[in-house]
Amino acid sequence: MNKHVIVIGAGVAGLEAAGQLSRAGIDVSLIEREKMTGGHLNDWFKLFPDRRDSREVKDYLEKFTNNDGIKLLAGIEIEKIINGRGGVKVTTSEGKELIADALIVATGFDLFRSSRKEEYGYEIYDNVYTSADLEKMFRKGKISLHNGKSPETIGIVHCVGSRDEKVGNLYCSKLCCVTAVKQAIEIREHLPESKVFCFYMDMRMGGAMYEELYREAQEKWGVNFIRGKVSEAGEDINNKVIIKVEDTLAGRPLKMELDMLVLMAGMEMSEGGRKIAGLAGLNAGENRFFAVTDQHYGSNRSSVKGIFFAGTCTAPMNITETISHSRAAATEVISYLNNK
Amino acid sequence: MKLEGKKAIWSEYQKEIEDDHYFYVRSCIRQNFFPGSEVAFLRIMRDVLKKDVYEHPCHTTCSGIGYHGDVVPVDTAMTVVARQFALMTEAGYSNYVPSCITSFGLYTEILDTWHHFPEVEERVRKQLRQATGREFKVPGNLAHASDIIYKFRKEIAEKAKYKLVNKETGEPLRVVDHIGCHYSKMFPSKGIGGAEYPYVLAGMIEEWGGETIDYPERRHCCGFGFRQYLVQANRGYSVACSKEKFDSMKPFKPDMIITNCPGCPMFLDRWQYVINEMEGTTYGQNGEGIPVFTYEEVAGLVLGFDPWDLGLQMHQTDVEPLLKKIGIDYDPSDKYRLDVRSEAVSNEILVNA
Amino acid sequence: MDKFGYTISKGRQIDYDSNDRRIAEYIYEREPSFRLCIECGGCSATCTTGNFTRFSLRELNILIKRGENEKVRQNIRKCMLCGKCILVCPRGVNTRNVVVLARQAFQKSDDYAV
Amino acid sequence: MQFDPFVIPFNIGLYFIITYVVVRCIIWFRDLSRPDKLRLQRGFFGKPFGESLKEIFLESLIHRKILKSNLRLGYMHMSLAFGWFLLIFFGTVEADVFGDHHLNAPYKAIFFRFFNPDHGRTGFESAYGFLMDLILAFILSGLLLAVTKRFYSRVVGMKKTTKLKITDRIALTSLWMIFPSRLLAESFTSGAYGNGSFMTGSLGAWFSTFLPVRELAYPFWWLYSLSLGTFFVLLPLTRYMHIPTELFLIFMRNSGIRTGDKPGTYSEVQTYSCSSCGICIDACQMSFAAGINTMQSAYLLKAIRKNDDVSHMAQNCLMCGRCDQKCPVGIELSPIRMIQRRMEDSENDFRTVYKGYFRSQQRPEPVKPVMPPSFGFIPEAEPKKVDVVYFAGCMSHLTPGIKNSMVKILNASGLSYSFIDEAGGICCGRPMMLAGLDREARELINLNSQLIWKTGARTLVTSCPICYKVFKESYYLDVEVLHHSQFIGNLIRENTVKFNFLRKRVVFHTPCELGRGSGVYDEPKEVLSHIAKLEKSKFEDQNSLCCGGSLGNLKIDSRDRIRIATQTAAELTKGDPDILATACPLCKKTLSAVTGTRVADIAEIAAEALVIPRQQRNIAKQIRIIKELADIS
Repeated sequence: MNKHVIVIGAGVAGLEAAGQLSRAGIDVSLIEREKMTGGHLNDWFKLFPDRRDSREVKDYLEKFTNNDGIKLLAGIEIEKIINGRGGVKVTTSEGKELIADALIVATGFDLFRSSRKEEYGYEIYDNVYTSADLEKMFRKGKISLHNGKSPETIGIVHCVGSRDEKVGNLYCSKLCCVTAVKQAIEIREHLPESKVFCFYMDMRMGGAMYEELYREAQEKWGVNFIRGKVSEAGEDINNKVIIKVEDTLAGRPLKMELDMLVLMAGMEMSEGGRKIAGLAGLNAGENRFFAVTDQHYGSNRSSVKGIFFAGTCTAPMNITETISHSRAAATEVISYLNNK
Repeated sequence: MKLEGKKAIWSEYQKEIEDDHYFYVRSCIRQNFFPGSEVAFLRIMRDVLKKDVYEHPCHTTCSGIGYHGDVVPVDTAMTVVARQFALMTEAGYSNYVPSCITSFGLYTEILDTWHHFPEVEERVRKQLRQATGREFKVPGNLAHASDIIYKFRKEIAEKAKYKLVNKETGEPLRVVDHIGCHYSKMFPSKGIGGAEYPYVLAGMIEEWGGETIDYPERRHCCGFGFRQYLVQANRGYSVACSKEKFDSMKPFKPDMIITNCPGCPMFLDRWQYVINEMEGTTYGQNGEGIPVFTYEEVAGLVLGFDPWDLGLQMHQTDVEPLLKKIGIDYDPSDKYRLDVRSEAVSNEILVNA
Repeated sequence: MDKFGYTISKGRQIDYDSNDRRIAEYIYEREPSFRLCIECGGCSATCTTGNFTRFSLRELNILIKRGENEKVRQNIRKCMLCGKCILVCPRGVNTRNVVVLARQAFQKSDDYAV
Repeated sequence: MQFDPFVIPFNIGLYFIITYVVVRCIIWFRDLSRPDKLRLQRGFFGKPFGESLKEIFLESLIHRKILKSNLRLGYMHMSLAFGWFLLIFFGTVEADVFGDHHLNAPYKAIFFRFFNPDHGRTGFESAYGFLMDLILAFILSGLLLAVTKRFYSRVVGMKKTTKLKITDRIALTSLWMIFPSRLLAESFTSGAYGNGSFMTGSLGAWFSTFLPVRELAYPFWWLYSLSLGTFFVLLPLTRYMHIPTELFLIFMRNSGIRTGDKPGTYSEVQTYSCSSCGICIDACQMSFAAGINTMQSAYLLKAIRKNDDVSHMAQNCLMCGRCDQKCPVGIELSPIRMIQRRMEDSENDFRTVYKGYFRSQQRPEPVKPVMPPSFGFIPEAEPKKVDVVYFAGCMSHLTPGIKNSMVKILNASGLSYSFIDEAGGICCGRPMMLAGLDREARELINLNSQLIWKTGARTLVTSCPICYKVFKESYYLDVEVLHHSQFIGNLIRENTVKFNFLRKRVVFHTPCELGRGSGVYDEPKEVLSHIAKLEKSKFEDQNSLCCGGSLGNLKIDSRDRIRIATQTAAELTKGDPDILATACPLCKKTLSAVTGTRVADIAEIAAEALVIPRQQRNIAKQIRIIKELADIS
């Protein structure tokens, strides 16, 4: 009889892990709470640093999961997880019971809820948006303000919900800097007359081709970078966003009027992940993401036998890293099943 | 502006306020700056709302003004506060209501400190015992006087004679609500509506028919800043702060400013005069200033108290334009009359502290 | 004003919207590498002039960009144009030309006539 | 036949241009400074006159220098210039000898065949006719090259060809038409009369077989005259003004007049003497290494003639001096560029064709407002008294290897010296100068001069050729200024310090400011051949390349710099040497970033080869103590 593995979450990590396992001849049940697979890929238009359409990556991932070896259960919640001798027993919201030899948790991340940074006035001021809102505008092909007009000055705030003790997130989400740079370039492409300002604490451009993108943003697109954390935003009589920031490099506070403020929301442990943690008795680490058994060689392993992790449910990662991590998860599961 | 967003935040920041039996503590400076306000509070509470408010004749300053002016060490401040609590305990009350925002901030800070560091509370108890022989209980409920008025804003609205509405046009008055810095900036969870979008005054304005203005420098300090004002060499910063706020609110054409802090109405009111003298700038309409009120004064006006009983003649920026806008019936000739109509001072014996 | 014994203090805040950024635009147009500065401070550390005074090209760079021109105008002529900064710049900013252009811009602009 | 209306255009053109040139020369002469006037007078009536004539013959006619550097291009220039000269010379002789009169008007010589159609049938006459045909053929061959060059530069071995403006285009077309129209006019005439020599004759005979040559001849004589007339009249508007101006230039130069640092007659004459041959463009590394073809000297001079805004162009140059070396007319290109840098931005006042006949006179330097000193913040220093001052220079502080090596060598020399900018000094002033900011440069020069003067030193050694050049040229110091390569050379020659011979193959890169800039070519190479195995490269001495790091260029971006540096390093390391040696901190820094070969300064190599004179140093110390004691007593 074929081995059976349950993968929870059908985002980038879940799809890749499921695809890899299926190719190894293992039956997979892929459970997704949303109706659609692809996770956050569905909300993003173009991906950094090469600016390809997110659909291409989604198509690639789905190409390998669209087969008989993988049973997709979409729009389904998990109610119970029991880890026993015979394997892992998962009860779904439909009352169905699935028994598997191993479980991969690929519950991904949630974007930081930007309204929690009350001082930026997201969902209060008309022209404050998040990176995800902007992606929707890119997909539509039109960047517009609350009143339908095109913005001329756009400010991008880095580290919203990341590296911020005040919201309880001490970690760096890693992707917001490069997302900011990518979006700044896209804004300039859409609106050649616009001026874009990135307000950053540090430019963390550590990935492949990130620094080059940063340089391009400065050189080719004239994006302005101001080092300082925006402390507050207000709205003036013309619905413009007035921000206050310290230009730390000039050593002076700075006030600026913007048509649009875009918040680079960070990554947080997903709500779904927290639920699974409770059901399966998995531990959370310092940043509330799942705790792995070892940062160096155990980044796919949980403290519970037979349960493995894939992707951003363990830490912020970009798509490349997520896919690598998911492949590693599949490898871990295969070797676990072989030695069982 | 999206009101739903604010409502979501307001719903997150609510606090428990007891509905009777308050131990009221006055502010040091308000009695000089706006002496009518605290009297008005007592009148509203006792006569209009029929609540039990107790005032102890022996209470002192909380020493917050010295603490924030860097002249009173924290241990001294805590001991003074402990004595106030002792007076409350002795009087048999547990709902502590300070009139001053800085006091409220200091009490909150001290209670929070004691909560996290019980050994500090023990030390203060010992110090108070050594100094005065008194014992105290920590207040069961701490609410600022504006919290109380907020709590009863609907009752006041029901009994109101006037609304914050322009009588001529029928439009709601455009009101700037200015919250004292020490109200919730230090402990957002202890203020109604939190620190970024406090609701305590906005709630009153809304209930009494006005419309609040959200202008960019809403969060900015009024300019008091303690040392900024107290040291003359720094006083220019104090005016500059107020000016920044006025410049920012001016395009919204506010009809009035409401505050809940002792210093703020003082500086927002007086500095308008100073700025006008220095630069010739005015911020209201028709070359007038923007009248500045305490929330008690506004509550009093709404309830139909005589403006001069509320002490509005003590304001530097004239309040008459606003009285006319609302359509309040008043006698201009009464403005500077000399007989004092306020209640007789209670005859309780001053106990040796 | 004598009457009060104090005046309204001037804010330290950079008012980006009302500042004059023409000097910056003048330089951007003629020396695009000016945009590439990441404010690392390498230039200021190696600066021959910086050895004698608080002159900092990094600081002047940012002040020009923010339109805080007065301090730049007062200090830009302290540069000796020795070119060490070009050699240490990790971003390839043509720093000497930035200085020369800034000098030129101030000289040409009536508002900043030396 | 004595006259025909078709000669009128030619006559107008000729007399116009003669008058124009004479008037212009007079004005130029008048504008010369008094000493230069005297120089020119002395030169004209003295010994240099012969020199000038010789140079005019060799350079303006034969174009010897162009021939040397590029045979085909030289031939093109020579055939046109020398050929035309011969044609005029022998034409005049022909008209004089065979014409009706002696001493004819010029048109008689030019249109000789028209006025003497029957000439040239017999012996001597036909031989002379053969000579004239030969000369014409010579010119036409050159013309063919020129026309081809316009469309395909490679033919004459040039990579770039200068860009033309509209008046240049008309003038060029009229120039091109002169000789073909003469050929056709003469051929048709010869065809009609059945005479003519090998070319005109046979061509005429052939044409006459199918064309009405007698009727056709006359319009072509008109065309010939018109082409000449047009060319002469447009001459002042075009680069061909260089033909008469160059003669004047040669006289001026041979009289000892130099460019100086302010605009004046000499720089103006030079500006007009450029023939836009494009050799400077070929020599320019900005062109062949970085692909920038907008700012080379030929373009700069043209822009100056057109009164265009040249500030950007003037500053976008490495100031390596390669073009100065190569210019066949000997124009002092770098000094002219420096003059432009010193000038304030000139407004771009667009010149009409009419205005073009007047001089594009460069405005005198505007009076700069009195400014406070820029460098008042520099504190006064009190250096100790020494014999030798070592000034490493700003750049050497970024190449500690060089200054450490020099300290080692100076210590070994036993001389009393002071490392004057050990803790960082003041810039020498040359970078300021290169940016055209002479007043500020002078301030720095004064500050440094005071410092050096206070040391009482007799010798100033510097590690940086940029500093060396300015110390040598613009400091009024009573000290011997040495570049460290010269200083090390002296130590070797005097045998003060001993060096080992390193078994390493070394190629030397001559820094621009040291070589072409200051004329120091041999000393560094002597030092290197003393301590290592010095190998030759393709780019030696005057022909050496720029490293690309030059402070001379204010405008070049870092990527283009890297392109130039990469090519330079690649050329020099073709022989795979062990060390790419140079004598400049800036060259070292620039080149070492782009090559895998070890790049070392001559001082570093010398320090490596240094034999530490243990005993000698002790003696030197003792001698010094004895000297000091003697001084005290």
